[in-house]
Amino acid sequence: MVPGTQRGKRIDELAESGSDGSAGISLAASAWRRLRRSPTFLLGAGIIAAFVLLALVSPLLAQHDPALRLLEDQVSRADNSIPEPQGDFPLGGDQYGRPLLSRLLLGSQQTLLVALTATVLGLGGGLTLGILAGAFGGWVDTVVMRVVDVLLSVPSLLLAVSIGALFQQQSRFTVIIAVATVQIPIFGRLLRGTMLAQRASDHVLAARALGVKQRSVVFRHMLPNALGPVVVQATLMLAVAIIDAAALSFLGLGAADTSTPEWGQMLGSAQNFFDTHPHLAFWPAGCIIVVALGFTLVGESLRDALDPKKRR
Amino acid sequence: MLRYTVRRLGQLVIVAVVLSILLFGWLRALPGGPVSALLGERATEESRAQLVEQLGLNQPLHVQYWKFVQRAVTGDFGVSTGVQPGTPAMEVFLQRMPATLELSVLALLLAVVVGVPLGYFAGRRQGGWLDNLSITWSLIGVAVPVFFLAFLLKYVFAIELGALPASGRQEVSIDATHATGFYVLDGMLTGEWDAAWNAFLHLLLPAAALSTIPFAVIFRITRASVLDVLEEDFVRTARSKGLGARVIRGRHVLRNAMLPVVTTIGLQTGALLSGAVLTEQVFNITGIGQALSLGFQRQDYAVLQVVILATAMVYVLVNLVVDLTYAAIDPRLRER
Amino acid sequence: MTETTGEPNSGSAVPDGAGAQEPADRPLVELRDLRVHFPIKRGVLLDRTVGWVYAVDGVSLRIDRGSTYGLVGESGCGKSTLGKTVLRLEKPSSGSIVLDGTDMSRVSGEPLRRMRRRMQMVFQDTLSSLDPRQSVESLLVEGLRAHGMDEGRGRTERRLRELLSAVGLPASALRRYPHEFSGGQRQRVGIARALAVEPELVVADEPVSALDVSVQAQVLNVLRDLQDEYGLTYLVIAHDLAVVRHVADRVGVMYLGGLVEEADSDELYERPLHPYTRALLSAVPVPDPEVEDSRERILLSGDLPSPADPPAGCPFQTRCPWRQPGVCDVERPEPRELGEGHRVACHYAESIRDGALPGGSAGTVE
Amino acid sequence: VQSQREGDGGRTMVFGAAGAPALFDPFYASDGETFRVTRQMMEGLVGFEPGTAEVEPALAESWESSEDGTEWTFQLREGVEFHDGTEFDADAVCANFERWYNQTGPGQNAALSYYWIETFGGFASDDDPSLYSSCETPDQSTAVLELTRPSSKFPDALGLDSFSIQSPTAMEEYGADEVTARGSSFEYSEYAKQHPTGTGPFEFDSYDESNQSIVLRRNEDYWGEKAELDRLVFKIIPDESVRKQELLSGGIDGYDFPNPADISGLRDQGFDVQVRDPFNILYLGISQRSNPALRDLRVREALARAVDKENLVEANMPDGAEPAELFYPDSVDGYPEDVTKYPHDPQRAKQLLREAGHQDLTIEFWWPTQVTRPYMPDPRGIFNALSGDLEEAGINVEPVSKPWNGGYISDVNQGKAEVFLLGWTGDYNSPDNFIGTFFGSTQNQFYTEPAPWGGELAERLEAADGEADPAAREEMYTEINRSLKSEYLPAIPLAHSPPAIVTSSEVEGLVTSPLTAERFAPVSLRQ
Amino acid sequence: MALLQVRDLSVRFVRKQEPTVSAVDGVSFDVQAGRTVGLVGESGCGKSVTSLAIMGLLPGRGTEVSGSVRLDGDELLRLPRRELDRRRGRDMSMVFQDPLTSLNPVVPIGVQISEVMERHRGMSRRVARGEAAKLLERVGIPDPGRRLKEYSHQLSGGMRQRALIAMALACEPRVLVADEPTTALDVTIQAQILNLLRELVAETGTALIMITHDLGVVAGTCDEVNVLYAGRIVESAERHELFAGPRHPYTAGLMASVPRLDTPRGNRLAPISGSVEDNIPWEDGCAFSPRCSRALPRCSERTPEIEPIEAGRWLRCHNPIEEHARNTERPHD
Ligand SMILES: Nc1ncnc2c1ncn2[C@@H]1O[C@H](COP(=O)(O)OP(=O)(O)OP(=O)(O)O)[C@@H](O)[C@H]1O
Ligand SMILES: Nc1ncnc2c1ncn2[C@@H]1O[C@H](COP(=O)(O)OP(=O)(O)OP(=O)(O)O)[C@@H](O)[C@H]1O
Ligand SMILES: [Mg+2]
Ligand SMILES: [Mg+2]
Ligand code: NI
Repeated sequence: MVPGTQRGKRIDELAESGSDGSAGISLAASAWRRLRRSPTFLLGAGIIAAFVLLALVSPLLAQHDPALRLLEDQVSRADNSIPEPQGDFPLGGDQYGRPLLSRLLLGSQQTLLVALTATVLGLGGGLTLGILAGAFGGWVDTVVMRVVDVLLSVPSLLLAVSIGALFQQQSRFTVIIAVATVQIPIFGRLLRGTMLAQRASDHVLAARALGVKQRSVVFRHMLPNALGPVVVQATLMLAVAIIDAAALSFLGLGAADTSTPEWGQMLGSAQNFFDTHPHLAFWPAGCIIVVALGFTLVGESLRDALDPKKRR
Repeated sequence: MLRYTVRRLGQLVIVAVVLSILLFGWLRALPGGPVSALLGERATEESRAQLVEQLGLNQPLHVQYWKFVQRAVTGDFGVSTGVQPGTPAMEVFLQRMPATLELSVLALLLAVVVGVPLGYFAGRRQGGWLDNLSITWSLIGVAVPVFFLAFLLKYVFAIELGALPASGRQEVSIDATHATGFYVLDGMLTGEWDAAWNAFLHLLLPAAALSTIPFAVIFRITRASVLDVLEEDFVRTARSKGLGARVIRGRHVLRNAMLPVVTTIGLQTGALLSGAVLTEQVFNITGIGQALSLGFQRQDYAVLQVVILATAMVYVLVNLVVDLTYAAIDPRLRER
Repeated sequence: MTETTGEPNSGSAVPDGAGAQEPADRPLVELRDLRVHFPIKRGVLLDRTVGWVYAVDGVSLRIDRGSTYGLVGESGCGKSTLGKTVLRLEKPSSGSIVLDGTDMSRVSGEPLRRMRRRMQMVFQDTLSSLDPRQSVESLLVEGLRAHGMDEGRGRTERRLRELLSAVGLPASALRRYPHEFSGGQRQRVGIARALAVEPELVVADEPVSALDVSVQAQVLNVLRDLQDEYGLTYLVIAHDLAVVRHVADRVGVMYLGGLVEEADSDELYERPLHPYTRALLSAVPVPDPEVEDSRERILLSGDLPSPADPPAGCPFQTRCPWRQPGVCDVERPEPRELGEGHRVACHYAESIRDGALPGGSAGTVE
Repeated sequence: VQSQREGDGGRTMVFGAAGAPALFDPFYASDGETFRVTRQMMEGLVGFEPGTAEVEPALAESWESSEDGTEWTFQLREGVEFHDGTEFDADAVCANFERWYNQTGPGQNAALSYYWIETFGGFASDDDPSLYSSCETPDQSTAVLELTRPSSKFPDALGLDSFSIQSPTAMEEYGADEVTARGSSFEYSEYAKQHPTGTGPFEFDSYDESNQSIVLRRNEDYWGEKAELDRLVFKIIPDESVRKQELLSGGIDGYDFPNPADISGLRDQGFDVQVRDPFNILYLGISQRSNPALRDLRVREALARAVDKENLVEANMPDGAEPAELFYPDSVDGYPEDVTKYPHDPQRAKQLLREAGHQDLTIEFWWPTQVTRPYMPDPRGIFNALSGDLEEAGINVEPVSKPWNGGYISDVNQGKAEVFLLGWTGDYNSPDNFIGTFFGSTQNQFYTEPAPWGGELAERLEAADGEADPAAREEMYTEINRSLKSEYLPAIPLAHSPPAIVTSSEVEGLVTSPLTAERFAPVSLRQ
Repeated sequence: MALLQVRDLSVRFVRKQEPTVSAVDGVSFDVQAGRTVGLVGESGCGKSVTSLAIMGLLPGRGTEVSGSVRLDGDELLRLPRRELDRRRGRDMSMVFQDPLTSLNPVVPIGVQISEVMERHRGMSRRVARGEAAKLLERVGIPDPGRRLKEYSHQLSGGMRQRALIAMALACEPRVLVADEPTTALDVTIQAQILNLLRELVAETGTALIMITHDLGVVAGTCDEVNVLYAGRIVESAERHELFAGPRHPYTAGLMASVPRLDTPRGNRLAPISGSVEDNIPWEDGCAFSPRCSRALPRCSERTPEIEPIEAGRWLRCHNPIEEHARNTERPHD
């Protein structure tokens, strides 16, 4: 028997057979395989896709300029009347006589914008902190983590409100910054944890042993592998961002200029009409809930899918 | 353990100091300022300048900070200008803390009492109808803005059905004695049972609204952790010993599954306090959440300072307690 | 061989690599009184060091060019730490690591990075030591690139194929990811990665303990073939004495951060002198009922003491059947040379060898 | 829950207040929430006739002024006692005046003694001239007030809540003047916090800060018609919609300033919504400070023509609101009907702009957030409507919004806002209280300093205020009003919106006041 | 009749959206009281699943167990849950591979030991505690009084494994299943534990099922050995017989793969080629055939059956190693 040749042949065959995907399936691929079949994920992804699509095409769908008080003549403070649904305006108007449906449709854009920008900013800040702390350790880590501790010791909404209050002028930008600031320590903490875990891992040690440059070790080996939980968190954070933005609006810290509609802001300004014209609140609230649910569903199913314990 | 506690308390001090500096700087950076709050729309340049002078707001920042620190260590954070004008801010905090505590504790209790057992049974029967139902419920719970839910609850239960009071902490005309500031407790201590009951009824709706997110989180953590623990080798060991279901559930599964839940409960105090800002506004509960939102609206520096600082301290302390509890349950952490 | 322990660890004693042209007898690696202590940190506000883990505590050894040095010992005795320190992945607390005339303990930063080309590591955990997000190709190329050995597409390509065939993997493996391989194949990838930069020294930390016996044998064969082919020098760390014996020319036995016995492979297995080595050898199960039924076992009582709180005197005294009060618990025995290249750190090695010391049978069964 | 209250006879009324009173000493206060409470416990020398802004006798049964208007003699009501049993007499009256005049330190601050400073000017110990000269007591039922010059404010200003007469003994005992600056605010005296003592139909019972409720009880020894209610409770509910829901669910019996949007709904549900006579003004302020284009009268007229007041009132103002032509309602003296009017006309506005050479005028339009005011129930809505109007007339609007207390008020008051939304609620029936406040100084929100007419306007206002003869004074104000519309146009009056008050149908006898100065003494609860 | 009879035991894992795994496939063996039966094989060959199936510890959902496991004639597989619980821990118990994870980290060792006796022997807590101390002493843990109050993380690896054994022995079970009881331990500790198990079997007459992948351990502890490959027993023999002359190429390959202390150094090892992953399903022929150096064409066409070849010896191979060829199959070159 000549084991060598036999072995070589076998491994060759194995290598070929492995490429058809049956031999081994990567974390991402197996996650994807499970995701594709998970009803939670499909539902969530469907919602998000519809939402994003809506945001993209809403300018085409909306028949009216959301800033125009087209139905103003039907608004009366004196007898608290708000335009009823009518011909061109399937949902009627809001308390200023602006077309509700168009506002809802175009509101998706701003809502998406706020949530996305805030999360991206939060993620960016958190990434920076996390990389600083996780990759370099030592006193950088200590300082960064103390700051993060302090930020985390202020309840999130408080922090957001505090940041929001700092701005001279209220705008969507204020909301975005406020919401993003809340996310920074969360992402920072999370990433630091995963980065530290990566730092101690064998493959990073191997890269170091190989003489790979520090920067490359951090950005090519540690970061990509540490990002999994962060991506999950980011998805969940999109939901949180939408809800937080709504809460800020509710507290009067939302965007002041309402010519470009946003759901949280619509909901916030509808609170006075809750018992007389509940539909003003229900429409944006419903949209927020559904979209937040979408992001939550996707985030949760991603988390499940990426959980190595559940991986096969 | 002691050493660990001391260490954590040390961290508390750091948080306090850093936060006080941040807060001080931040409050000074806010637009407007106490002068506007005091003078209102009738202010003139002149009266404004006079007030700034009188309140020492024209002194250099570090002088102001030093004065602030000197007074702060004695518990003097100045006088409220907007929330309860004229009342020392510390007093405002102390008077309002019980309301928030009462509310948060009840909310947390609701969340735990419902969330943990539900989480356990859902985890036990993964994929069953109870599991699916409660997961759906918890997912939706997280997606609903707290204030919207609060409105909804109030609208349905207080206004439409009239079953529960719409707002406040207690019927004002009840004329109850308020010894501790915890109204339910007060009523029970003094034997004014109707007052206690009334206060309790007032708490129900806001607590229900406030508990949704903690419930959802606690439920999910419990469920996930039960699922994890059920897979653990020691549960298999317990089964191999032929132990009864009760012992396995209590001693082996739940005790271990509770560990992450305990931590979560600590972290949820943050969510509770955030939620309280919204819920208290909707239900007009005179707690620190309301003090905060009013403080922001009315630029009440003093109250904001105390409340944020104290809230952060409470939060850190609660988490310290939680961690100690964790260590009490988990012997692996006791030696730290 | 000279005793190196007593020597002051002055770097100047070591000639610079530039001057001396590889004297034939110069070992590739020489460790002198190497110590690696990890601080135990604790503190109220800022972390203070409240104690030390003496992971490696005064190890001196040399590894000849082209040979295989095997390191065995119980879990936690500091084998991995030693291995990593040799590669300067851990910073030594004191002592020197001389790689081919360069004192590695003083090199750091960019020069150290460049030195890494000459020394590589193969890990135990085959999956976690390969970045799951990189294809085999990029894993291999990375090392080449880090050391400027990436000379154009064609040549790199050829080099990679060569590497893969050397470790017994098909060229098609290049585009696959670590999880798509079996454990043994992954270990081959790990070996290929280490070899990519043409190192002189390869430290293999438990390279086969995670593998099934049949695969373990395949990998051991690969390691050996490569050594023959490239003249590699190995430091193989393992807890399986049979594996070490199979691959190593020289074997060191570690206990609690220190080297208790060191000898050429055959010598050590035939004439173990340290009580710990004896116990260890007698505990290894042999797949032969006849041997198993008849062999004499030295059963130790107790466990390895904590490296954060090693006993005064001989580290092995807490479990040693031959322990002599008044000596073993007072003085720490230094390694002594008993026979050619056979060093033992035991006060009573001779007496034990000759059976002159009673007590050894206390824990012996059958 | 309702039954709890019925248990003690239905004689407790709970009224929803929007904010906590700063203190219970009205002298140091200038906010409606404080006055709402103190008004029930204290009275001034003069009062206002229920339902109007007309002065009527209160603690003074009658009064007369000297020819030159500097000496005012008050005939005091007899047999009146403060809640602490102290006799009300001329000494008590003068003790109050002396207290006010002799404020020191923080007490001289406008944040505390706003109405004194507005009405009387300076104090004994500062350099500012004071209207007050002395207070004499020829006998115990006569108090003589000497002024340094005549003022149009008299005697109406004495009806201000700040000038309520309080018990000298109680003020002495509880150190009423001990106000100290502490941190970023003031700490008030024991008196102001716990022992307010007046002569009114209700007396102070308690303030439960943790439950945010203030309890007053009936003064059994009141000199006049005694209060119907046993107790009057003010429950502080900062959130407007919460007040409404609380009323709907029966937790309170009434509250002030319902959201205009709610009024019809509340009426439909059987609540009693009373709309007061308007006594306020909402205007579109214009600052002469930064944007030079706004110094051109044609531009200001263009703004006036661009604005559609009728539509604004219809869509954004509550029931009973009306477009405004002048800076105060017609119930105040010196209101000419025949002023220059600028009806809504965008085309004319455009033309005016063209004439002025400002075809593409861009203005910063400031509006406040986090606030509602009786004259401005929905700032955002008003802003939206107005900016739409301005855009329609070809004016580019750059919106600037700031939180009311978070920079809006302070910036506007410094004249920084080019065009802004603001308004005023009158304190008493005097033109001076409106236009005197607005244009009496050249360096305020309108910043009329650089305008050629700014100083002139201020002088004319001062002269009118100093005119002792009421008829001549009225004529002077009439003329000023005409000029304000035709020559100056320093701002654009928008609307008078009457604040409403809502009560449950059980509440009877509440007479509303245009000054929002309701007294609850005659109020009763139907069983 | 044997104390424990395993007949035609099969375990299949049926998972939604994933191919069904036939983890154990028709495994049969007997265990006599006082004897030790070994199950050996490479990772994933079904050793643990077999042992869990015997103990009734496999997850309920998605698992199909068939065949029969009789303890004293009682069919365990069809025992109601309650009845099974009464027997587990009393008549049969198990020692697991990883002593750290197999002990509850938050419950003191003492409680974990005494709860078995409270349950099955109806002892009061106090009595059980005393018994637990005796048990600890018996498995060689010094100072049992103190150890009882400690938690698993406070014990060393060897002590944990002893504690687990003490727990398994608490009710003097008649069958003890040990699933790789020493794999996580150092050799010196492993020797102690194996010694302990040997003593126990000798003293109490317990039947021991020893699961391991280490041929050395088998050689030192078992009386009979079953070699598993891909869920089926491929060779079964008395220990001396097996080691003296493996008949199945897989068994022989395993033996040739192991570097040994007692053979001359420097030889090349002769491993089995490939790895477990290249099994083919048994239905398609011999699962081992792709790796087998003796494979014949029919090996991949017809599934070999397990057949007795001599007394106490079973084999599943189309082309077994001739008896006389034993020694020539030893590693060469
Ligand atoms: N980074 C570190 N910080 C602190 N202590 C460490 C560190 N690395 C290792 N140690 C400690 O040093 C000692 C030696 O560890 P090492 O990993 O070298 O042992 P080992 O012989 O490789 O053991 P094993 O066989 O289990 O791999 C152990 O007690 C370990 O806990
Ligand atoms: N719960 C399960 N669900 C699905 N497949 C399983 C499950 N448990 C085990 N298996 C599969 O059954 C086969 C046999 O597993 P088993 O754990 O018995 O192997 P083993 O011989 O004990 O291996 P090791 O030596 O690694 O412990 C493996 O292919 C495994 O993947
Ligand atoms: Mg190691
Ligand atoms: Mg197993
Ligand atoms: Ni060999």
